[in-house]
Amino acid sequence: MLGFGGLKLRSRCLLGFNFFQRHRVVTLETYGRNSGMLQEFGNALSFVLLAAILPPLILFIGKFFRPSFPHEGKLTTYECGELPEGSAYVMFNNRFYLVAIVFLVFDVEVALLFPVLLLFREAIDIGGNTAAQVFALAFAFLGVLFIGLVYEWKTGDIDWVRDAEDRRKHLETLEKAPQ
Amino acid sequence: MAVSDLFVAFCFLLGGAAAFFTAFHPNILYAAISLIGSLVAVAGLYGALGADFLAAAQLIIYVGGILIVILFAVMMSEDIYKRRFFEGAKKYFLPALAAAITFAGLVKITLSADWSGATKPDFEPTSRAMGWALVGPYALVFQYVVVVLLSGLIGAVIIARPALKMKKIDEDLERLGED
Amino acid sequence: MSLAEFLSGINQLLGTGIPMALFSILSAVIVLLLFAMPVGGFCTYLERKVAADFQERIGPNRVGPIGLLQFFADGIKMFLKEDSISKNADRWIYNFAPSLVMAGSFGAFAAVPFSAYIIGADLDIGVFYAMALGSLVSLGVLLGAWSSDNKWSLIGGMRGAAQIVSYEIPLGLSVLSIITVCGSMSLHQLVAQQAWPTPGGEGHFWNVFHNPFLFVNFFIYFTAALAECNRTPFDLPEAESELVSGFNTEFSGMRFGLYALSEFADVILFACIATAIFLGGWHVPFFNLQSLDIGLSVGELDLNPLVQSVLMIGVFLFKVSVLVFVVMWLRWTLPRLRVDQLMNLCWKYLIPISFFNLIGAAVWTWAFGGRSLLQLLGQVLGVS
Amino acid sequence: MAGLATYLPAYLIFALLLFSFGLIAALARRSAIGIFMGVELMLNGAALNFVAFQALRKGVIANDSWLHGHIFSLFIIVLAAIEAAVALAIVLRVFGSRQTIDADRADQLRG
Repeated sequence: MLGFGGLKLRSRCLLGFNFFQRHRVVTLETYGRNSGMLQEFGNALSFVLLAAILPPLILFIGKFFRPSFPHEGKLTTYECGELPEGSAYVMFNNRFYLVAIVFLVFDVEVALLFPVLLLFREAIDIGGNTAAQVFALAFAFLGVLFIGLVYEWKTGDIDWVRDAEDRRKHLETLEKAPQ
Repeated sequence: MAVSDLFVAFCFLLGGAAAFFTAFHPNILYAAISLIGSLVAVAGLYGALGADFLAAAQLIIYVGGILIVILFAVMMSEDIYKRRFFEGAKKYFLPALAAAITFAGLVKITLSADWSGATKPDFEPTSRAMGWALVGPYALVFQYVVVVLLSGLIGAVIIARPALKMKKIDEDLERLGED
Repeated sequence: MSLAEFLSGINQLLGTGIPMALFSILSAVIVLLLFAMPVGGFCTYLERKVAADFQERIGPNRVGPIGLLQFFADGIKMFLKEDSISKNADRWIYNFAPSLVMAGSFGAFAAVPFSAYIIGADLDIGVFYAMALGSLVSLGVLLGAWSSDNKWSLIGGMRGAAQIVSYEIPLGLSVLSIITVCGSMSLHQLVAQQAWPTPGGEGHFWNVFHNPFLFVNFFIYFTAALAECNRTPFDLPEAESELVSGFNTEFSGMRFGLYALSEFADVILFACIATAIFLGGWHVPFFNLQSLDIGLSVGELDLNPLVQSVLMIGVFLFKVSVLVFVVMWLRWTLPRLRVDQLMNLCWKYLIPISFFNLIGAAVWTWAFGGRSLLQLLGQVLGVS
Repeated sequence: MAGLATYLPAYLIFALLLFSFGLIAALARRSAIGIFMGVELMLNGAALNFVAFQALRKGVIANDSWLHGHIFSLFIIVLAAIEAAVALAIVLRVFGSRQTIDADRADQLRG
């Protein structure tokens, strides 16, 4: 059914007999045709929920053991000992926004390429020109976005702080300029 | 009461409450945080419906990409954060009324239809099938989306470029450039 | 086959009617609480020992025989320290952020294949699931830093988020090249295909040696994973010398302990995933562990799979510890990168190289029908 | 409650709920980012609709084996991401020139 990809391993139970195979089909029939995948989701979900519950749980249990002497000095934010002036919600380097924009587009590209490149190996086994089609589609997709990256590079947008060459030129002109 | 019914009900509650706060919470940052709740709830529903690739794609693109961008934008415009204002019931009245009417009407229509023929979701792995769909009937759309991605990327960067000028060095260069 | 199924096998054996859902939670508890957290804590002790060894000093040896209980003592100390939340911090988000970071780094342990029979959750989208949860970590870092109302933590948090976010792309591209070569996303199958190539068998040995493009991609994956966990030389977000302690400046007591623990869990997680997809999980050269047959059996249960599983877990954890040691080794040898070097490295070097490696890997698989370098050599020499 | 997970109208009503909250947020929010979040919610509601029909009504949509519903919602997610990138760029420019992204105050067309 999956050509090469479906490498079916004899999934024997660790203790060497196969009782639970039947057990699995009987109880979960009510929900989906073969809800083995749903069972795997359940496992993954229990991992995520357990990990999400842990910090508040630990912090809450700790509340009973932890000393709590709120003192004026302790509650102000740490600023190397001096009194913090102004709030921390202040503007900052706007290069971060460009990174966010370009990241978003390339992250979408990676996510879209996953299903297509997944088939590449199977397309080769199917033979004929399916492999050529999948290759052409996926790498046309990749190439077009690589043009985007080259455009960013050339216009110097992804340089974090004007690249070194610019700065050197800038410093030279500063020295030559009459004070 | 299969575990998945419990999970789906929990996702409905979490998603609904989070969407409510996104719409009505006076402080934009909390609205953004509650948007995370509704997005994760929708990703959970995709999992319960057997769309495993979509659940992961939603987490990667929405929660890992778009929300980072939204939080960057919210952090930039921090003046709104300090002004904790509720936009006034008057401002919310008309949109809430319009949304309530559409919601009630459409819910009545959905419930009036007969949903007897529904089937159980078959929990086959979907990423391979989506790959074949992207390569097969949706190949043109796949290439069209990459062109939209590229134009979006270049457009966003061109729009954002004036705002991303590094004030200090560029002014020096321009000032020195003239004389 | 997931750990929960294996445990439900025992339930079947004993005949108790415990529902399947409890076993998935039990498997989560086992992997998280008995593997990830203790090993994460123990690594903090190991790191200090390794660091001490590099600097020719002894390192912690007071608590326990040779300091082995040091991490336990650290844990208790942090648990009992006061957790003072500054008054204009944003309490709600301040408490919500660590659980996001923890869910991101510990949740992905479900996808790690410890042995052929033991895997947290045998998802068909294993690697993609791990990347999806990785993106939660960057959100948690950003929110934690933002809500603690401290200039240093805000700058550290922004840097951390920008760094984690932008290094996700080379990570994704190198995983893409693995998927192009192996044709499957589920970690169980990715590892199964890396067995030693026997004439009939499916294996094409470790993906690192599959073709030169994947070899280079392994190092790109490793560098991007280092940047994802904020480890030196990319530990800009918590650069002690500049930003006091970066985004966790305001965290004290157990809250800081949780962030440090989830950072270490990230290191172990990326070492596990790198071992699974690049270094052939539990496969050993020259021999296929699954065909080992000792014939040891108790009553009518043959313990063969159990012995194989223990060996596989041993091999897997050995490779993971080698990678974690390299991460610690880098910490005390490489200087820290500046922000612009960090971003230039990602956007101008790692992404273009992994682009071309992806194309190269696809052409290689197409040309040789997915056979690896080793298989080709075997055919040329007529050996395998 | 039993069988809720395979009861299609439940998903449709939840999608409608998301859509209407998104509509309220888009219409009533003053800040540009608030409007954008409302649009995100509406898109999520629509995407969930597609997936619910694809998964629970095999006969109607998926007469053949292609996963049309899932593909549609994947493209919705992708295009929402591009929209977010352009939206951030616009918000940056508006904030650059007017120091606020209050949609009401940024309505004059002068530069």
